[in-house]
Amino acid sequence: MQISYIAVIILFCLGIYTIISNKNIIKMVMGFTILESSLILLLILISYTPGGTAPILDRQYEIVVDPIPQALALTTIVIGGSVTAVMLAVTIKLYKRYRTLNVDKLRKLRG
Amino acid sequence: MITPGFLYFIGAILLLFPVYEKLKYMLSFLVTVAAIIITLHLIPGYSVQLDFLTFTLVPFKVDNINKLTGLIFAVGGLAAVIYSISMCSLSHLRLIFVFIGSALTAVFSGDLFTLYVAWELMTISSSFLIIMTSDVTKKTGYYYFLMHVAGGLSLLWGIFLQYSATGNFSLNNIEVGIPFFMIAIAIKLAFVGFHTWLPLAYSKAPFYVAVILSIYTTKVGVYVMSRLLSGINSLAYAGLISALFGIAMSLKQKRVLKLLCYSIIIQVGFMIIGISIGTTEGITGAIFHLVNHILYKTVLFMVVGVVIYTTGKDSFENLGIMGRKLPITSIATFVAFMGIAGVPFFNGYMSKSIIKEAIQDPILTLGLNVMSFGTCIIFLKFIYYAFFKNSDRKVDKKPPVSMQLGIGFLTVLMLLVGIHPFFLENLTNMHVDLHYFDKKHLLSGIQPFLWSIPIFILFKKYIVKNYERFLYFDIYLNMAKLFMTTGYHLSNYHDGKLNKYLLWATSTLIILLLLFMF
Amino acid sequence: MNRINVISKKLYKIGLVVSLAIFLLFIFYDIHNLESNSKRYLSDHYISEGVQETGAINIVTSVLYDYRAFDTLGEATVLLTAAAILSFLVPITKDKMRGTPFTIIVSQTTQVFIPFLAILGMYLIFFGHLAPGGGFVGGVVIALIPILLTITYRVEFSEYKFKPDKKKVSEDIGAIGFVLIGLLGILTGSNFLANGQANVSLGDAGELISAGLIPYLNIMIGIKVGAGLAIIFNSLIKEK
Amino acid sequence: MEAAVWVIILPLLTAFFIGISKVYVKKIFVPLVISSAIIYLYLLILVINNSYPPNVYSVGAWRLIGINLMVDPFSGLFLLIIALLFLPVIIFSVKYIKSYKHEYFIFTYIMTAGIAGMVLTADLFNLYVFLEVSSLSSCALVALKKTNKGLEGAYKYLVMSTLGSFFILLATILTYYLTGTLNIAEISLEFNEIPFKIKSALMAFFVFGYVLKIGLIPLHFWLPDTYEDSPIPYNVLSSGLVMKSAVYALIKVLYIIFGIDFLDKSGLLQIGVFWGVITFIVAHLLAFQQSNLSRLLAYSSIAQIAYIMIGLFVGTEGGLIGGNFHILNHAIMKGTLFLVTAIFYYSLSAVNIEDIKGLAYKFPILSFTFVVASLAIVGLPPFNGFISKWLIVEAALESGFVYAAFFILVGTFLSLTYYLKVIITLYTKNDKEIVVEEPGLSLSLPTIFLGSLCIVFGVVPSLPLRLINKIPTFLLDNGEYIRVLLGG
Repeated sequence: MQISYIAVIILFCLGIYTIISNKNIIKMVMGFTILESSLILLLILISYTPGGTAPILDRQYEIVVDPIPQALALTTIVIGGSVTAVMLAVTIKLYKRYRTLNVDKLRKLRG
Repeated sequence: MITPGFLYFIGAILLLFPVYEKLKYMLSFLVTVAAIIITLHLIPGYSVQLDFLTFTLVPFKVDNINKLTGLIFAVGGLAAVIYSISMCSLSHLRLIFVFIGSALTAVFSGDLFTLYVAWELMTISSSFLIIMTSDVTKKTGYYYFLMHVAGGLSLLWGIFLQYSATGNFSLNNIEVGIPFFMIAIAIKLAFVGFHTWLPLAYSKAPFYVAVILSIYTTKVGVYVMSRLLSGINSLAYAGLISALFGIAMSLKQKRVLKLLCYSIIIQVGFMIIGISIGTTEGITGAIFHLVNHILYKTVLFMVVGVVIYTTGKDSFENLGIMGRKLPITSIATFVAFMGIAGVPFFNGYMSKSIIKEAIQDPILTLGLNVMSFGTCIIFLKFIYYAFFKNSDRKVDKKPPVSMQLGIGFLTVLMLLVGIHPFFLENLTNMHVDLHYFDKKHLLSGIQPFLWSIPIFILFKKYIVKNYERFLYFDIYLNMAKLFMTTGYHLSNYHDGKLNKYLLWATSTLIILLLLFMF
Repeated sequence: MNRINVISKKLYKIGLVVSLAIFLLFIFYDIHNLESNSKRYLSDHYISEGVQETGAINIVTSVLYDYRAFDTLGEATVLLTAAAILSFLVPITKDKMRGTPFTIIVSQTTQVFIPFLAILGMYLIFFGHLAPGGGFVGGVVIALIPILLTITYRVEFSEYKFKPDKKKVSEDIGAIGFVLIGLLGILTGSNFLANGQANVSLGDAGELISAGLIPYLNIMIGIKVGAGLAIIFNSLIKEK
Repeated sequence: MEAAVWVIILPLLTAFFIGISKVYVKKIFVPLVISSAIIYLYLLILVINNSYPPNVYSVGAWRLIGINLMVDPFSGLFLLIIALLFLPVIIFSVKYIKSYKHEYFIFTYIMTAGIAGMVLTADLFNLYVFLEVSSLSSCALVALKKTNKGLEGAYKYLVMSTLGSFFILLATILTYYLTGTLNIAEISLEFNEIPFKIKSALMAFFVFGYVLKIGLIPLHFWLPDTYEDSPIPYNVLSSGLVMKSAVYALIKVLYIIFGIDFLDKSGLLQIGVFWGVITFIVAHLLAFQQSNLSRLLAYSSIAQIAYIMIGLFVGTEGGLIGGNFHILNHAIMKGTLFLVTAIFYYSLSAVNIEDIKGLAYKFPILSFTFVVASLAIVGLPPFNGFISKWLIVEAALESGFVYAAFFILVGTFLSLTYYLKVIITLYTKNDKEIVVEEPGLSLSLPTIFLGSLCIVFGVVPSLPLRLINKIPTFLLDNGEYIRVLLGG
């Protein structure tokens, strides 16, 4: 097992921990970004073949890395970026209304 | 072939169109009379089959017992609709039609599925009748609806058990889930312990609603019991206990409607005993008693309705308006009283004799006599206030003709059944080998009545007395409180903290992983 | 008491995360031990046949815009949604961005930079099927132009140069164009988003005008992403 | 079968064109929206009619190496729900939505496209992409009113759905790593050789991710929050489609990829049924405590979804039929209830249960519709909810989940307690003079249409069951599905 997969696990768990333990909204958004990057890292890792070149076939190569996860990674980046942007926008709005970034203070909805 | 229940549903739909006042009268009259005529001409043995989902249902099946029950329901429908038509609005009339229609459907249903649907339709329509009639009945309607739906769900669960065990919806041969059928029927019958809805609903609801409810609700329970649970002998003692409880409670009531409510519980006790004996005679007696009970109890409710209509309240003192000013009402009261007391040549006598004849157990015979005796005492109180106690109440307004028509119609029927008991037997080909007017039966029939008069006079001051309510305990309310507090605590856990929620989510994830991987 | 509560809560959280990590480690270890290298026939097919089938040398592009172009439509929609959310969440009042005074070096360099950015973006978009790059990357580079303008000359100037409405419309046009190009496939009797299958001439692999519809799809995505990111950035910055 | 792909791209195109019309041609807005919805209805009917036998549409004509769309009866059912809900909601919203009208319609159309995509696609990653499309746009709709509560709800929704999406994505990536393909049928074939443990772990991730979007206890908390202060017509689509589409995705993934045998062996069926029972009991208890009408309906939605999950996790043919029928019925019933609530909100901004006191005398027909729908959702005959609950209970009994069957009846009783509370408030006379803005026909007609369906499907359940009866063959036996998808 490659050591880099452990990096994925560490990043993933770090992201989860950031999300569940931080009360600051911005930090929570950061947690999501970390989570997303761990998944992108995973995508790139699983596409990797030892000694492979990038899948741009201007001439014949022996070993080429798997192009599908790379395409998926691109999609994931865009989706993750969009979600992060929306989250930040809502955060800004929330900060304007509630004047706090503490997520536990957002308690208008309960019961 | 159009069924009587379906006819009532059609009537309810036709009443949707905003009609003139006259058209409303005509339509109701046509529907109710047509229902009687159709029911009269039903041939026992006729049935309709219907494919629904994967089941083959028998939504309509005629035999002797349900023909008689259906007939008395249809007659009661005619009387009750005529009685109440001048008072109730169009939407209430529609609900009444749905209610009567579903009761008739329940009676003629040939399988458990149809029975359940009709049963719940009765619950829905009657509850909305209670809820919508006035503003003081909202809580009552809530209580009533919940009780009846609990009963209905119990029936449903019984049906499910029965269906998964036997694979059909047949009304006969109930094998599994008998306790659940019992609970369902007990709630409908207002059996002691499950009776809490009955006095509440009938006394709070407007009197014309009470009249209609009293005709059908408990009686459908009796009919269904005769179908599903006949011949369970131990239930006879339960019926006895229920009836004795009814006597004790009704003696303490301050309001006439409540007295009538508890007296329903007593009369239902007679029917339970008859059904539990399980012999043909017992069941026939119970059904005949159902018919008679509908006749006289409806008249009594109608009479109290007249009292409420004219004086505005149903206290015992207000009964004093009866007498020469309200001739039809007074005669009807008297006939109904004689009927309920089981005096020979009045209608209650006939069915009580059949039940008595069918009983073998001496304890039950004694109990039956005590019940008749108690009934007499209770209604002597009624009669005492109505005719013997001096009263200064004035009649402000006369009851409308339609109300009197309804009362008169049923009174005539009562007299007919009382004088000629074979009338009912001939009508339905259910022959009981009994000579009603021989000495033995006459004696045993009149005894409780005769005993009750001196006892009433002796103990008058105890009986005619305003008792304070000393016991009020409702287990269902306590259960509701438990439900409420649990919900309250649960909703307090949802305090809007996202961190807490996220913790729940992560814990769930770990639990899931643990569950699946090990 | 309160302190213990806090600590135990924290420990519980750490415990949760650590157990999740252990599970993941376990799963990854198991997966890695499987013989999974033989399961690459789909990508092998793309690698061996992709150039002939799509005409694009860059296989990632051919996956994105041909084999799995439907995904790209979806993600373009996500981006459009995000841009739309941001543009309606901003207030109507235009607050001044807290101006960071930059020296002349910055503003002059920006002016020099912008043409190069434009060229780079164009290149990335147009050569998306030949070299690393493509609509998304090129779009991001193009979006840098208004972003740079915003940072250097404040949001008013940027929005004066690139009107928000225009940006929104061009984003929509990009998306519509993508769908319309996809519909060409249906018009020619094949399926939605068909390229080589719809008898579009694929040209010689390696030429600029090759790979059938992929360059046009790249352009559309480029327009869309550029406009969308510009909207997103400006919306976030406009908030007080 | 061109119509299948049009089902996805028509709403997308409409959304893009609305974006343009907002800037340049404002006049064509209403005709554009309505005509597009009508054409969409036609397309949906076309696709639903062709859903049996199932057929495959290959995007880009790539067959197995590209993305495929597959129309089978299961997805046909969801398209039927879209067909029933979409046009009424659009007609309703044209008058109802007053601020941010264009955005509302853009997001609604994109959301519908996302749901249609989720329902039709046969590709695991494509499923994720469309899931994101629908959840992001529905998040936008939650925040549409820009009130404090709306924004807070949107934030919570966003956090939760993103967390769920990441787990789904993780599972998708690992699936690709294990099998080298993303086509559902091929994955299913490859999965036969994967060890039990890995499959269970993947299943746990899928289940967690999708259940976060479905909202079973204790992952339900975001759901009432999103309902409380969002545009109410959106709630109709949310409870009817967004939650249901997650149910669809979960069931499809579990039944097609993992297969019923594995589900049985891994114990998911037992866990699912138990989870459902817990969920609806707690949700009913919570719903009784609510004073906000939308929130009450949201908790009721959670409970109804739990019934659906029980039906679907029972794992027999009857259970699948009952659960799927309940999906359809719940969409209709909850849609009716929300639309009536929306009319109350429109007419006199009634939010709490107290506010609707006495409205039955102002809106007799609408209140009657409300009563019908709530009795249907409680599960009383002769309405549609009763039939589907009957089927679910019957299936649960058949396969030995006696406790689940019993508790469903208990749950029926519990749900009556709070619906009756609302109904009684509706019918209590109110002395206050209330100023009422009359809802026009365009508001009340869609409501009455959906309400009448409650009765129609209750009396003639064979209408939708003709479609639903064909569903179990493709879910219980994934071989059939795989055969069709692989074109064998």
